[in-house]
Amino acid sequence: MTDRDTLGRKEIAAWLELAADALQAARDALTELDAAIGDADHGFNMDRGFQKVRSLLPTLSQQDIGSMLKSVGMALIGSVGGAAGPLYGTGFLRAAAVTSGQQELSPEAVGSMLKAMLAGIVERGRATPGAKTMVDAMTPAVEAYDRAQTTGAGLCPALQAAVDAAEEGVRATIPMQATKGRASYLGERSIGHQDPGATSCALLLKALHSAVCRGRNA
Amino acid sequence: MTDRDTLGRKEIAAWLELAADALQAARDALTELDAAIGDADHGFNMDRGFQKVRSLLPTLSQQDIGSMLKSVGMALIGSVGGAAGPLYGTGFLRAAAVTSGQQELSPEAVGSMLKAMLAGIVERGRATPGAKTMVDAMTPAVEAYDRAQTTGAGLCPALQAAVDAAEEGVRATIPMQATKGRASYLGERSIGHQDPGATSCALLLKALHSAVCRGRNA
Amino acid sequence: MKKLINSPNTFVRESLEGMARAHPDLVRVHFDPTFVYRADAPVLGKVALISGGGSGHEPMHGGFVGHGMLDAACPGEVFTSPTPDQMHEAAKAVHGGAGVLFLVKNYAGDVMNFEMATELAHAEGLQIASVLVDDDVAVKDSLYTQGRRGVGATVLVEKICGAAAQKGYDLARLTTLARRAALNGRSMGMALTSCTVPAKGSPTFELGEGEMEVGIGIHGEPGRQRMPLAPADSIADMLSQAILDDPAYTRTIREWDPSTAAWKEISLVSEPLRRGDRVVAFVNSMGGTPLAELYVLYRRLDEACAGSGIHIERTLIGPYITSLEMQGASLTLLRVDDEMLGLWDAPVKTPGLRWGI
Amino acid sequence: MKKLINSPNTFVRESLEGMARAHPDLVRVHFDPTFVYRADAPVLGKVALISGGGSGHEPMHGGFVGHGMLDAACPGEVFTSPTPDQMHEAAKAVHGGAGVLFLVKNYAGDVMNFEMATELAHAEGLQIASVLVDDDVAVKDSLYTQGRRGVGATVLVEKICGAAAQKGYDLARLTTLARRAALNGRSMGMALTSCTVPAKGSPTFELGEGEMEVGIGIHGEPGRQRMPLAPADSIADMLSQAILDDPAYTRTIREWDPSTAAWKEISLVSEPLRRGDRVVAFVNSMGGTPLAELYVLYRRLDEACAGSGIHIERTLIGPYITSLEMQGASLTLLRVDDEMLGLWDAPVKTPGLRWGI
Ligand SMILES: Nc1ncnc2c1ncn2[C@@H]1O[C@H](COP(=O)(O)OP(=O)(O)O)[C@@H](O)[C@H]1O
Ligand SMILES: Nc1ncnc2c1ncn2[C@@H]1O[C@H](COP(=O)(O)OP(=O)(O)O)[C@@H](O)[C@H]1O
Ligand SMILES: [Mg+2]
Ligand SMILES: [Mg+2]
Ligand SMILES: [Mg+2]
Ligand SMILES: [Mg+2]
Repeated sequence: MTDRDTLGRKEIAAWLELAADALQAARDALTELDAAIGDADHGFNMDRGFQKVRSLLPTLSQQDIGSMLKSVGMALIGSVGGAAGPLYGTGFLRAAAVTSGQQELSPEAVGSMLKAMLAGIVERGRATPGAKTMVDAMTPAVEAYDRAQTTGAGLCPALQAAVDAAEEGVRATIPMQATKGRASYLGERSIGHQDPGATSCALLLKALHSAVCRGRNA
Repeated sequence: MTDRDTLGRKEIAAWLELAADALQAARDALTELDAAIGDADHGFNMDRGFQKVRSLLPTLSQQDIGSMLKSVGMALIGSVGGAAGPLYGTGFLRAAAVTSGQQELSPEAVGSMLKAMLAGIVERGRATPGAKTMVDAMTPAVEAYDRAQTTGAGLCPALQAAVDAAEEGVRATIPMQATKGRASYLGERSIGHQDPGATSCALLLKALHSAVCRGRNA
Repeated sequence: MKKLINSPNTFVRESLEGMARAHPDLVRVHFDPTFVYRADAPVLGKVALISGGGSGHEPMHGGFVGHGMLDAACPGEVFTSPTPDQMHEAAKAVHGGAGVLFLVKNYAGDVMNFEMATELAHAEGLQIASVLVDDDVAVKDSLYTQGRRGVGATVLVEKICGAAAQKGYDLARLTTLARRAALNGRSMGMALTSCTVPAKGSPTFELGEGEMEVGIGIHGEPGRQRMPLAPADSIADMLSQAILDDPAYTRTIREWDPSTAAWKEISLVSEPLRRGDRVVAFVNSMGGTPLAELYVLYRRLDEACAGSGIHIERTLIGPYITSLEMQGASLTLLRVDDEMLGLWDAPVKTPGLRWGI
Repeated sequence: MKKLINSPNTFVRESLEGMARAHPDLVRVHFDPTFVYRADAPVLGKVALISGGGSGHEPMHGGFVGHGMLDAACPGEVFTSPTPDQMHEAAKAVHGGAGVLFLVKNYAGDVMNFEMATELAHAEGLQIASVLVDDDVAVKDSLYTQGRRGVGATVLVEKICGAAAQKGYDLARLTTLARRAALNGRSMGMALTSCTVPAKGSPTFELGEGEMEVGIGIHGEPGRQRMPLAPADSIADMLSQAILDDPAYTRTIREWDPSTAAWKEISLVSEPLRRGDRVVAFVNSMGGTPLAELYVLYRRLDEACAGSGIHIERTLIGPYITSLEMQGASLTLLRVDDEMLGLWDAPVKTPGLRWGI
């Protein structure tokens, strides 16, 4: 670990920008996933929300990380709708609460931020792992980050571990039978399909990793 | 011409039976023709009407020709609906009027019957030849029958001439632009399609010919 | 073919049976011959208003039977005019001693069957009149066609005349009103998809993914023109301009004259819409187009009328005169005066249209 | 995709603009955030009844705003729950000083967004309550799913509660009534075709010519089961038996308690329908199924209810809670008592439902 192994406001802004790019690119793919076991809107919802976030970025440049994340949470709550809006929105609000006033986050603080985000999602949606939701991507990601952290890995390797775990978590949703969200209405027919919310969650984490680690050697 | 060159009650009954067969067989074809320039029901309408007529046949066996044709007209009026019902219905009623009390029709009387039928159709529908309707099959048929008659042809050759002329009349409806009936709404788009009512009219005449002339040498 | 039916042969009958069971307080259905009639018919001393036509246009006409609208409706097979015995028996069943008015949509079949029914009812001693509705501006001339089709205006004319009959208009006054209402209506429709006649089992016409039919009627027949699919605003503009720009329309029609008990040919002129006119605006779904899309059309129609100085006094938006499950819509403008507007607002209580009561 | 729209992005807004223009006497529409509200809001001294949900279900909910029904409705994007600021601003705009009741359909998104709105409105000093509608018997258990969806009963609950609010019920009494009405509703739906979400541009699912989806919701989502297409009577039997045979259903839900201003978990039991029960029967089109087919279904539902000793007191037949242009239908039975029946019959004047006024 070096002095530079932190996550600053600029990286948060880059994260949000990259997330907006990624969700725009994945819009139709996410919607197709949602068509199979939901109502064919997840890609549009996420894209709408993050384009809204993108449009706010100029106004966030002077803010601390907590304020930035709070604005993101509010923007998502006010523009995404559906299930994903309150879930990601609450997640960002909780992340904002633990980063309030910060200009820079240590790897530990990033871990707290991710943990708070997951806690917000769970608090709002009351899903446990295995319910075939975004929680199934976020939970292993948070755990993998933590594990990497406690074994002394730096920010980027820990984020890489989080991304890998999230992607593994996304794949793990395929054989699950949904018990939360819209896919749960399908009963056994939900089996065999990848959860759209888990998929967007992994994209968010991947954007975070890219924002922090491009140009660095992991 | 011999004594047997007449049309009796048995032949009328056979005509109606054969017409019912023919319209049942042509049901879907007539409906397809009507789909192209109308509302896709002419085959069903005619089939429904002549199955109704078929069901009445047992009750008609003791009646004179005029009464038989009147029953047919009433049955068509009460069961076909659409444009074809009043038109054919009125046609048969007028035919009944000129055959009232008859047990047998001479070739001349058959000519009067066909003429009366055409007059009834025209009176009811006020179509002139060239309007792309059943009148375009019936008019040349009546004329051809008359021509054959006046040149001394027997019943069957005259009926054959009528059928040929009707079929020619049917083909002649193809290039016409409709000015009566539902096809007229299509304007120029009605050109290039064969009129369903003209087609059913030719089938009726063909059934009449078959009823009278099968087993006879024309 | 995908429909919620048991069989094409039983469809019309079972649907009517369902309607009768669903609205026993409003309507009854008679079979053999088939007609729908007011549960409280005959209403003594009231002119009986009767309409009818092929089935497949629901709620029209059966759904418009009840207080303040029709006394009876005669449904034919799908898209097939009913037979004269239906209208005749309906007239006998519902007339209240003050005569009967037939409202007839201008189709060769409807006209001829109603003509025969008129003669039958007259022979039976009933005082009878008939008025034709022919509002479809997609049909340009009356000389070289069967004349304009009766489409959307039919619903509005039935409402207005039903209210007048309920109010106690006598047969002559009601007939005059009906003719006036009919002459003031103009409509135009379009389709995104064909419908499927149950007995046929396949679509009446095929439309490509990028095509639409413009100038359709209500029987699944092809329209005047096939065009590339366009945005809703362009479609609304095209239909509303056709209506707003439609010039005076003259036609000769046969009407039954109850005073002489004979058919007479009369020449009628429908005057074009003019700046300052007041209208009822009606955006109709052909059956498969959802309400939200009708409102998109209405939004633009409202703009078009405002631009032409036409005042929309009342609106009717929904599936009221349909072509089975066809996707598409029609626009109707019916010029009204105070009398007609008051009749429009009068209470109506039918399965398909209800307010004020 | 064939729709009468200009663009998927403007569809919801333009449709709402059209609705506002079509019914200026009944409703207004506010944008940013979006909500539809009574033209005469706020009605002082009356509890404000507010609902909302994704668009694409028209006339629900915006079409049910008006005298005797909703004070406001919050439409989201197509099939996407609205956001909390919409409900919050609507509540502020229409409350008349007697509190606000949110009627919420049980979907993860609707529930969470309304929960957040409830907290916001409470923080603003509004007295607020919320009741969940979850009537879809296609969803069997509540432990291993998100719980039953709110479908057809929503329309009936909105009518009954709207009448009660109009009559002057206070918030506590209205909340009790709403919960009771919701607990007495049971529905089940099926689809012949998928709908097409405008933004997606292609059908949500593909169904073969000989197939149908049974146990669908109202968001174009696939159903519980894909089955071979069946005659209408078999479909009506299957849906009505699922409703009539549905056993007691217990679930734990969160309701906002205005007295403690906190969420509380309550366990609610919906009792099965029993011989002798009186119901409102509702046959709903998913948007693309025409009325005539609904009556064919109703005919059989009527027989099924008679066979089970269920008395149908009132009927509602038509497209009231739709999934865009989807072909299909749902059946709803809502057990009523005299109080609810009186409220059902009470005057209502909205763009989508109107009688008695
Ligand atoms: N209770 C819940 N807890 C966590 N995640 C949930 C929950 N319900 C739904 N989700 C997630 O939300 C995703 C769907 O989001 P979206 O399509 O935007 O909302 P909606 O289902 O309302 O249309 C699902 O794929 C799932 O991952
Ligand atoms: N005015 C008319 N005179 C003569 N024949 C007519 C007239 N109008 C329509 N027809 C005939 O009726 C046929 C259509 O009959 P049908 O499909 O049963 O009735 P509809 O047009 O009412 O659906 C047309 O093909 C045409 O031959
Ligand atoms: Mg979704
Ligand atoms: Mg036809
Ligand atoms: Mg027809
Ligand atoms: Mg959604």
